[in-house]
Amino acid sequence: MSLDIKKIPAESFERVHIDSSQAERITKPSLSFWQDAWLRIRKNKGAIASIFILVFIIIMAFVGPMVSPHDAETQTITHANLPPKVQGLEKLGIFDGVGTLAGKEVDLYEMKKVDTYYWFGTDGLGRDMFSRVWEGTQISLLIAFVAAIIDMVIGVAYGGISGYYGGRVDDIMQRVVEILYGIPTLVIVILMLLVMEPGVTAIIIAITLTGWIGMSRIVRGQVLKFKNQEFVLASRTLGASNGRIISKHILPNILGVIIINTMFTIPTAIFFEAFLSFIGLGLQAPDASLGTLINDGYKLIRFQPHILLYPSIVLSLLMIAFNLLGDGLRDAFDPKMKD
Amino acid sequence: MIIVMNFSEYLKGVILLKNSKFAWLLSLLLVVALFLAACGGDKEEGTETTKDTEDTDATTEEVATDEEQVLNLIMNAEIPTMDSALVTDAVGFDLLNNVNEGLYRLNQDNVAEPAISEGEPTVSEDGLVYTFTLRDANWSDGSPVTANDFEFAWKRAMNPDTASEYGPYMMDGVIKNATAIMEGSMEYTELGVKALDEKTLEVTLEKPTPYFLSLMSFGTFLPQKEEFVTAQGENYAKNSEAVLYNGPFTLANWDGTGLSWQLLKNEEYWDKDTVKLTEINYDVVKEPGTGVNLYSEGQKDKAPLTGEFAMQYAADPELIHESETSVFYFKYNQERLGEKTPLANVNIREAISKAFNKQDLVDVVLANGSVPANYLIPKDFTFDADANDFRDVNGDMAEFNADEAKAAFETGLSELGVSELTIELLNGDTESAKKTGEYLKNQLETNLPGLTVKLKEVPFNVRLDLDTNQDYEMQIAGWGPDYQDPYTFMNLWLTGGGNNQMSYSNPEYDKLVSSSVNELALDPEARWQALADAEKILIDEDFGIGPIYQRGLMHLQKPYVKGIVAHPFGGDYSYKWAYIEGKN
Amino acid sequence: MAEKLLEIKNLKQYFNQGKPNEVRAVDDISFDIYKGETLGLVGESGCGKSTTGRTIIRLYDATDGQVIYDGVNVHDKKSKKDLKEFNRKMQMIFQDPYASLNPRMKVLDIIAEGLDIHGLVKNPKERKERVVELLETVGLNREHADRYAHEFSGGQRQRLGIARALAVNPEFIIADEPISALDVSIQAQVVNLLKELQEEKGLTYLFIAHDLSMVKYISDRIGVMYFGKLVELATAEELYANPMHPYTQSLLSAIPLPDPNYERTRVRKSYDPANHNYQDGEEVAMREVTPGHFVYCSEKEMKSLKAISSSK
Amino acid sequence: MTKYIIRRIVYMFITLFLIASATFFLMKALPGSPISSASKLPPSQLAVVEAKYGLDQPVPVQYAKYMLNLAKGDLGNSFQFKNASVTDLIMNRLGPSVLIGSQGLILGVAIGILLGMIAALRQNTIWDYGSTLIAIIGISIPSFVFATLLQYWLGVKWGLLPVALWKDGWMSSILPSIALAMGPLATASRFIRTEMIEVISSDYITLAKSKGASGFEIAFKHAFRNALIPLITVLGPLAAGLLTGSLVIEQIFAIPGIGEQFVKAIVSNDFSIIMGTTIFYSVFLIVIIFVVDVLYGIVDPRIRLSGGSK
Amino acid sequence: MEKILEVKDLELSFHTFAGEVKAIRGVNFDLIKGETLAIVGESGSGKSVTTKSIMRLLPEHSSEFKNGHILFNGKDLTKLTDKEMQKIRGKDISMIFQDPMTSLNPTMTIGKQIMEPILKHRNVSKSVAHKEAVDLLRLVGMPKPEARMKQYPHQFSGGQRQRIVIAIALACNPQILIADEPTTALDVTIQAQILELMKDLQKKINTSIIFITHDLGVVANVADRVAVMYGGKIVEIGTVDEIFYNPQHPYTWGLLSSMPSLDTADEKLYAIPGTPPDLLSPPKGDAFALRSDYALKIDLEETPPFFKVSDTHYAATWLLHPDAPQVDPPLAIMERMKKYPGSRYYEGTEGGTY
Repeated sequence: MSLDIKKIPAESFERVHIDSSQAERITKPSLSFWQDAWLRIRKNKGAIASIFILVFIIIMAFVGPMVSPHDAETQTITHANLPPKVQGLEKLGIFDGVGTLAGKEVDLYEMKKVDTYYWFGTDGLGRDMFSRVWEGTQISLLIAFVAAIIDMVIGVAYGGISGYYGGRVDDIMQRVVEILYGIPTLVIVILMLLVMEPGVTAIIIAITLTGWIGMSRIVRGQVLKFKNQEFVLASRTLGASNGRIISKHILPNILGVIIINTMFTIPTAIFFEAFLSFIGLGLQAPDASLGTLINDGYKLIRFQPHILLYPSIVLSLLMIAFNLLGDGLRDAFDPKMKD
Repeated sequence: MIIVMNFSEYLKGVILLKNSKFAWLLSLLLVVALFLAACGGDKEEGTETTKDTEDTDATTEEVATDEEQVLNLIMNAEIPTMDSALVTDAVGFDLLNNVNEGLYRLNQDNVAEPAISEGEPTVSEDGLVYTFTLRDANWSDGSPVTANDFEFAWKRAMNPDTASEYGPYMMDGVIKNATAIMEGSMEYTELGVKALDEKTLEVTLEKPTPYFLSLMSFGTFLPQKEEFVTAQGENYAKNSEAVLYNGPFTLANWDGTGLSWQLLKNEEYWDKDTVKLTEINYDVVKEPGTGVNLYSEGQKDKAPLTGEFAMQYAADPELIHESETSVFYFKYNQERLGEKTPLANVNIREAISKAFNKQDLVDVVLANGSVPANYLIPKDFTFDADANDFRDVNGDMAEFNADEAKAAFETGLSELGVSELTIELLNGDTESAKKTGEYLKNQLETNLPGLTVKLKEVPFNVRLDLDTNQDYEMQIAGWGPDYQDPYTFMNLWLTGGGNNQMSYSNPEYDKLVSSSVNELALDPEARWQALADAEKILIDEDFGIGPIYQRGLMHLQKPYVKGIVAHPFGGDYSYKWAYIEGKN
Repeated sequence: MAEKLLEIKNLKQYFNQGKPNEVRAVDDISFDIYKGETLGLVGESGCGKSTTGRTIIRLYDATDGQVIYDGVNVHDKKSKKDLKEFNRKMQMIFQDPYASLNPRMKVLDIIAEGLDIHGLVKNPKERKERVVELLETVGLNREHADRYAHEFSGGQRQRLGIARALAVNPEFIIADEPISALDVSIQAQVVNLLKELQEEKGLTYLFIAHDLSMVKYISDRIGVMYFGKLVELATAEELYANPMHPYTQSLLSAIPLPDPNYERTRVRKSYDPANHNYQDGEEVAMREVTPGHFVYCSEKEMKSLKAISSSK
Repeated sequence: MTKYIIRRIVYMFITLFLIASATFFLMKALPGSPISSASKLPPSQLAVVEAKYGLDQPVPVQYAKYMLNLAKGDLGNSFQFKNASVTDLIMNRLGPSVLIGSQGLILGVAIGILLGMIAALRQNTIWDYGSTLIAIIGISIPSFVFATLLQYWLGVKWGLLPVALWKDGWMSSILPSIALAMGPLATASRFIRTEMIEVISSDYITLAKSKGASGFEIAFKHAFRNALIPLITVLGPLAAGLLTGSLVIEQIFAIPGIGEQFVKAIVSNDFSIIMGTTIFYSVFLIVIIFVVDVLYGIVDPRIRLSGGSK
Repeated sequence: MEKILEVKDLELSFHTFAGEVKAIRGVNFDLIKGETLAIVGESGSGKSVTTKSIMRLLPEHSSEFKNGHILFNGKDLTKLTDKEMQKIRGKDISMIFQDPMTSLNPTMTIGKQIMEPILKHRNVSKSVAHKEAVDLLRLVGMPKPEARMKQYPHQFSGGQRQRIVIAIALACNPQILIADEPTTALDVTIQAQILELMKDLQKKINTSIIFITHDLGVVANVADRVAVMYGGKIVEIGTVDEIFYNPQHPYTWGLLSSMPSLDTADEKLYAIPGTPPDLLSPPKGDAFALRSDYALKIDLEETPPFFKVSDTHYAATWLLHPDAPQVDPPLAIMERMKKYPGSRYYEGTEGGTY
């Protein structure tokens, strides 16, 4: 195995003194956990696309109604039930205002002598669907975010206390959860909605009524895991107070899990609101959410599909984006994938 | 049902299986089976399924003779009860009208004509005592319908133990002693109805009642066979076997709560020769879209259309309009929980009454065949002796007029000393109610600058509750007649009336309306005018209510279905004269 | 060596007490630790050595017994201030270098935590300087302060753990298997560091480990634990040269050494507790067989042990 | 184990008691009366009707009576259906609901498992993305939209299956079952994917590979069961989710099931049915959760044999 | 001296988020029939990856063979199809893993798990396989093997589980047994038992063993030959005596001298400074140079080739180059070398110490 040794200059064999501190150097750039996670997310195409979609939808939810020449509330009754028509695209044979009427393809704009463009068409009261879809998105997002945040706060507090203090406190709190878990959420939510003054607040309260349980379970599990981690013990041996341990050590470490779980709560809340609309417990007019819009539209699926289509697309995009982003975050935060 | 049983046994098996491997295998097998079935379904559908379900709809698919007299219908709700003393809803009254028959029945022209009553009754001079002679008619068990069956049924409806809602309501102030019985000062047995013999029934009235005979076609006044009811006890009318029928059809395959049932021709019916249909199959379908799908697919012969669909079927020859006699209007509450509301101001009421486009509402928003209502007493509902519509007397009132509305509103505002106004509009929570509410809100706000309408959508029962407590400002309410007389509408706004609930009070109105059932009761023409005058006061002078629309219905109906009669009150339809013609 | 820094008296730590799954992790053990010495505690996993350490530093509340530090029982109820003071004097180094550093914190904040809690520095600048000083003490430097734990290798992390413990100037450090998760080549770094620090600062160590050769190297005295009990306690030399309890003998005979010749001849002894054949009522306790050499045994066993040792 | 089961059963009853009480008081807090034509009735008659339903008594008495009857298994009488007891109403409607519910669950879970397995075994390939897409579609299209589409295309347009109604025996249950299956399908497939990926990277799978097991054997003999066991824990929530679905699906397909009846009862303030159904659902859910937990113990040898609770 | 396995110029990389990790950077060694070859090195040195690549157990989507051959009885394992490889795994080459707590399928009885390779590779009936599995359990010293066949992994202690894993590995009398840190997770007394068991069994079935560990004590106990790995390469390979008593590579020196022996005096331990190299960007030249007290200029420039020390002993360090300066190894090493005939510090007069 020994090689035929080529001529090597003698000075090559001088001994060198290596500064041992050199060996302690870390060459990699310093990355915090969040920076690291961001790097990972950046490589996840689905998650990045989701972020763009979400940003787009959120921006549109606020800008959309302003961009449209038509107001969401204005009822132009003579313009009811128009299919979408978009400037420029009409010549391509799409978005040209042609819809089905009594089984025939008709240019409804021409028929109703409408001289304007409704990008997403109009609904049965002649309101601009474009503005309505985005305002509905606004409300859906509002409900979802507020519900998710409340779920998060209650869930984290409950799960955190239960897991952190453990012992009898945990025992009692977990028995309570066990009992709550057996409640058919939907049914109770429906009853709550019947009792409360209907509206956004009622829906949020209803959604969060038992929604926090999932979060609390996850948080409890995480807290149980972390509270006996050595770095927490180390902090305790240094005399850290419970408050310090929770805020400096436990919370930052379970934040990832909390965020991921919240990412999945948001679409669930959006969806649940849509479902409540279906059984007639949704928002009060004139408030409209994606759910109420879809509910208005699904009966017309055969004739005026646009009334269902656009809110459905936005809803589905939101669902898909939040789910993919949640997945992406889970992968990014997952310590198992660390090198 | 067989499959259900097998399946639950299978489930049990899965749970019992200790070796979970088999459970998974089984479930996989089931999935495969599902798919196979789903794929193979199309080939065998028609033939296979009829074999499977031997009892329910076998006949529909069997070799079709040209004129098979079977009708397939959709109902929008279940039958809550078949007990004529307890029934309160449209479905119940509709079915009772077809399976039972009272002294009178509405004919094809919607005129009450003698049915079980053999010809017109004899009426006493003072118009208080009616004596009916019954024709020979049988119950579905073959026993004869007797005068006692009426006496029993009516008294049973007044018996507090029965806890009937409609019995006392319909008889109160009409049948002698009903009011006293209701108040508890008299036994229900004292009710002014008496079987003089097997075939003679004597009814004593509280006071002369011009519309009494039309009442006799109403479901509450149907006969019940005492012997049968007593024998059934608790079970009476619990399912199709636990009721007796004396009408054109009998009810079958109704389990008391189910979503489907049948009407079969009643061979014991006295006029069975008129009845051509042998069978009517009902299914409860609450989703209008599903109904239309079933109709398109040919399973159903008639399907109700909601506004969304109506537009698409506007030109369809199978589309039929049925006008109804329910009228919808704004109820203006002048005193909410004891405090005056802005609506106590007549100018505000006038403004609102005139501030919305009713034509657009019925054409675009409702699009279900409703018509604008500029009145209270509906069109095509009541007629005088010469068949002139009551509607013709007053014509249209309080029509849409944005300018007048605005002017009145401004006057009203200045009278109230405010520059803008927020009014809560109580509304139902059904799809069409919501849509109507949104439209009306928009119209009122557009046409009455300074007005803000806050919508409050609640379920029907909640609305009734708020109405009873007079805890609302303005509501969209509707009323359908209980009998064929303007009085069924006009008595609603008598001072202190049970249905007033909005503190409307006008002595003149009260005088006119009560004269129609007292001093003018036996003078049809003067009575007619008095009621018309009262209507004018209510709508056009006091703007006590603001009429919106008279409801209409749209259906898709196969062209081969003929002779279904729609009624303005009581049961919605009669199938006694219906038949199939031209179905291949 | 005479000054006792820590006295452990009849310490008991039972988990799930009173339940069917009761675990007697530490079952009535007593020993002293002298100022400036290193006491090694060895035993196999689950023998209760780590629990002992954690109970001493009050991570667990003892089921029974006393831990007397500087004459004060630390398990008595004490004021927050006293507890804090105790926390400053006694510190701990943990086993898993990956789990013992908070992954969400910068090194600066990890090491400064003790400084913050005890208010030992006045301003951020002083804080930073103190941390750098500590980093240098453990062979790291300023530029490491702004990095996160996951960027460090196992040995570096363990040194960070030491720096954190040193931040509050403790007198007594419990080192809970500080090297068992490290590579051989790194173990020496950490052990050397601990030794240097002890010399420099006059620290006292309780060194918990299952690696017997390292324990022997670092410890002055060694205690051997078996199923919650301390079975033997002697100076390091004495214990290795003259193990008396059969479990200690078995343990020592099982250690493979990096010496092929020795390995070829090593004979493993096995230990079976049943061989003691203790009779009912026979009192088994820690007894001093030779001066400074304690063995958990019965009166009878002690006699024979004494006989054997005197014959040597 | 026995102790654990007894404890669980005690908790089940506590849960049930709390739910029944909560429902009762919620019902009492509801605006509106269950007596539908109440406003038309003169007060004296209203009193008569209320007396019939026991609504005239003070709330605590009503509560006590209700709970007492409940203990006897009597859920009271419906307001809407004048002569029917709630127990009968539920029993009459049980069959179709159980059939489509269990078929939906089994179908959804089975396909979900399949998709999840494919996604996990072919991670980051087109198979993975495809099955993820199906799963996400399953959770992002509301079931009533999906059901409407199914009904129109498979029923009306292609005429493959009955459009609606409960008349063609088992065939009638297919479309609603498929519509119901979408939720469980999505959940199960995503769950299994995650579990499978985790299992596949575990040491014992590497050991199995080192024994020379083929990819198929590894997937099905080793990984499958281990990935499947945790799925049992989500069966409870999944079954609960089916309840949600059934309210919608039964209405769209006009199926005489409990959900459909429940929606109607909500609309008409039928206290008795709402309460009865709520309690019935709760019992169902609690029992499912219980069975799932016990099943988990049976299927997972680690729990079964150590006999511990948690 | 029949070579059963030859690994030639093996190079392998992982693709990670951060980039390409060159885990193995040219590894050469042979395995002789019946011998035990120990591979030592710290974590990340590539020892586990080397053996996993022999078994082809590395995840296909993230690992990549860059170069080299693995010849098993003349067949190049890197070129086999998955099917062919499956036939070899468990039958000709089998493996024991580090963590007995996680390497058994928790939901399968151990009987089934032992029978699996028997049924898979040998055409025998279930009852035969069952019987053989029981025999195997008995062979690895499991009491009441019949009864325990039906039990699940969690019902066994760590040591027992490792015995089961060994039983599985031995089920088909493999020609090569790869033991990847089989005792690291075990207590010393259990470790001793397992090592004895393995040595016994090796004698019985005459299998070759590749034994991966970082514990030099264990190496001294089990190995015939030792390969020392550092930074993805083998830096020194030789018989156990050559490595322990006449080590040549500074890394080997460091390893050996950083361990206190039971009789070391109370002096300071020799510690290798710094941390192992980051194989994302492996250093130029000798990977160990940056941590070495004996680094030469050339170490930083060029990778040292293997220099022959004896027929069986090679080391990759420029120190062995004829032009290199003479250096004195650490004291502890000199102590060791004193015992070894042939080393320059040999103090004895005869060959061998006994």
